[in-house]
Amino acid sequence: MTDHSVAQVTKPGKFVPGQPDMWAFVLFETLVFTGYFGFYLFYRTQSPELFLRAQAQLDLRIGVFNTLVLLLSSWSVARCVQSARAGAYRQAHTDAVLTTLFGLVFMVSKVFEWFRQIRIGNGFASNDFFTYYYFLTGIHFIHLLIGFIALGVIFYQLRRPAPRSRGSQELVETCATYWHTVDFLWVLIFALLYVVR
Amino acid sequence: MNTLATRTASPLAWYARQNPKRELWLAWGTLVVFYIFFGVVFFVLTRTQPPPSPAWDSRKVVQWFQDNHSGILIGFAIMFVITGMTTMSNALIAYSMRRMSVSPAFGYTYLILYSLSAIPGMLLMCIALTVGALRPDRDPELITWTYDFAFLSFIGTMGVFLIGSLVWMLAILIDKNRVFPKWFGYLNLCNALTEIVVSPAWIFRRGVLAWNGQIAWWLNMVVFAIYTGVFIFLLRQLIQREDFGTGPLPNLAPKAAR
Amino acid sequence: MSDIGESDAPPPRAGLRRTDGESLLFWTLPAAAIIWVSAFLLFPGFTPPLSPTLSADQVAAFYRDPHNLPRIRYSMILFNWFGVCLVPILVLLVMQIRRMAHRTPIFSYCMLGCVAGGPTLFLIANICWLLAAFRPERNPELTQLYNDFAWITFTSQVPFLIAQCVILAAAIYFDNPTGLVLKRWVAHFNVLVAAALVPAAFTGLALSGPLAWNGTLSFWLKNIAIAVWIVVMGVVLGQAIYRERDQRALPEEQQVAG
Amino acid sequence: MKVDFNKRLLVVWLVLASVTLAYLWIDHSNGGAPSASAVVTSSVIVIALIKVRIIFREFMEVRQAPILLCRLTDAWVVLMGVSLLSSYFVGMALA
Repeated sequence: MTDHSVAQVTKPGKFVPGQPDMWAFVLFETLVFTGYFGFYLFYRTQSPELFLRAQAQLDLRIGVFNTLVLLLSSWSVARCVQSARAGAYRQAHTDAVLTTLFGLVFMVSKVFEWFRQIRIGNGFASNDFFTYYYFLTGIHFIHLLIGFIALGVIFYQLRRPAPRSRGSQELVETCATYWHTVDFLWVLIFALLYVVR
Repeated sequence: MNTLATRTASPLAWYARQNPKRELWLAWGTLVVFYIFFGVVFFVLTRTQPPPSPAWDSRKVVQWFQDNHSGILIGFAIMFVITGMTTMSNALIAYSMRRMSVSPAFGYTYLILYSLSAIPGMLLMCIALTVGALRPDRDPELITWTYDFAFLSFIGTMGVFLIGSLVWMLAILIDKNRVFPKWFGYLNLCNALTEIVVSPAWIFRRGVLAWNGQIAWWLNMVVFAIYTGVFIFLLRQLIQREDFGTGPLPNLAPKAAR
Repeated sequence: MSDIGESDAPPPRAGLRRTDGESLLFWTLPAAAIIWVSAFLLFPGFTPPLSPTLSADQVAAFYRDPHNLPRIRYSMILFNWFGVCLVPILVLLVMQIRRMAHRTPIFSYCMLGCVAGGPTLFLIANICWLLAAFRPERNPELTQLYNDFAWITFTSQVPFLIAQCVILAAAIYFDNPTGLVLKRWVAHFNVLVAAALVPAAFTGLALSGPLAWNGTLSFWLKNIAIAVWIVVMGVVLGQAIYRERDQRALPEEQQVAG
Repeated sequence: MKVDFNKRLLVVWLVLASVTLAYLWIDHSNGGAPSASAVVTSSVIVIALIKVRIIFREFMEVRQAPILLCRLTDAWVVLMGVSLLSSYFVGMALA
């Protein structure tokens, strides 16, 4: 499968970014999350009052801030990929640093939000809404932590000595694809936890 | 030296007659047979999968034990006979890692992790439910105790499978011998993540995250079933492609031309 | 373990394996066997085996009996110390499997997978017996529960014992018949022992009769089979180890002479 | 060359950010005590999926990918939409 993509890259214009294998992961993991979301929406409709009341305790502004930060990180990692492809490795490195910083900001603000909720008295088992809240944000958080490992791979590849192989660029794209997945899953989680009524 | 000589001189004819892959095929066949037995025992015979509810009171639990009395006792007795088959599947998977271009440490780690896994992952449950079903006249409180012990030890034991999947994933992703496609490495990650999702079963007695919940059990079971089906298929391909060399595994003959 | 397990080694892996100390490990077996027999005879629950039909109060009375209590504790502490003594012996068997003419290390991996399983399961039973004896004044129902756990685990947990017999037999059947490391009859014998262990897995089905945990099949046949296996395999293993040592000594002498 | 690709990505980010801010507006226009609303829910889900599709096409470069991947990701967006909306409305019907 891996050399498949290399074969296609030679044709100008059309190519799969990164390993096609990573796309299999993205699509599969998206299906799993769709399952989580489906159960959440279904059970939300079974006790709408409880969910609305609990949801009112979330601060939409923090959610929006988190989303913007993660979108920024996605933007910078997309720049990183394009810079690396164009051979501008210094630029790519800067973008990867930016991505890491945005990721860290997201992480810190997420932890801050959890602490805030726990202080108010909303724990994992407090009520159904907060169970979903901690579950979805938590499992996303784990994906984010794995994302930092992916960013580490990007740094490692960008630091390699000058004539970089096609495989190196492919790995950068693969890891970027993973990072974007973390981003778009958050976009969905944010919409479903904070804004849905 | 004497025996060494006899062992290397005459056996050429003997080797030629043997299928060189017969040990691998034996392991693969055992793996398939084990999962068939596993499915029949857990889903049909004992009715422990899908699991009954953790929200039941002790009266209902006792009733459940009564309804499934002989199924539990016969089904798990079968498991006690055949659980050793898992060693074959673990050995085959460890072997797949030895065929890769990675350190033997990966294969051995997997082997030890999964040798451990049978006890908390399955046998404790089988023992506890057998004890629970053994004396229907036992105090219902104690029967409920064995019930909780059984299902939580079975469903809530995650670490060995989590780390095992991650070790396999890492080996696949850094392997240069193309033993498995990379997407299967990532599928290992999906499976590992579902092991994390199971953990709230220790906290909730009802809802989607309870041990019989739609997320903690059903969704994860679907992922696990896909994962298992895929690795059984890929192990089969591995054996077909095996050339007993140390370099990259050759592709299957008809698909090799691209 | 590193290089002798390489799958790419030429089939008859007659080897440069280091064997120093194997005979030392081997001679721990008779010592362990003596301790096991004495612990077995010391435990009042084995002579004769405790009946599963006893009521909770009778079971509690067994543990409360001032004659029994110290014997239960000391025998089980002995088992707790020395129950794992079979591990080095099984690993020596793994070493013998490694010498066989196999293409892959599958069988030795399987055997390694079995090594820890049997002792761990026995330790679970051991702990339950010791727990029951720790506070004999406990509610009789609870003492009975511990007792049930101990006996069911002790009696029905044969999966890895069966597996190790079957794997050893298969490994011998797959060996090169012109230069067998272990004789063919050893394989037949192991199959027989494995078959003798199977009924014990079904002990949960009956509280009396041959299948009950004090019955002819589940207790006597199973434990005699294990004892015979240990004795016979001890002799076979000892012979194999000393034969290998002699073979190894021979070329060295030739080298010195040359 | 650098400017060329960065500008497009920046525009994409601005679009995504403004759509995100639109949520604040939806939230405000709903006003007062929060109440269950199928209209808000479905529009929020649809907007989120549009954002996901933009991320797919622009950030993840599906735009330049072979047609198969384009179709697959689009199919996935539709699939997510159908599953989420149907679990919501089936839940409403059963409640």
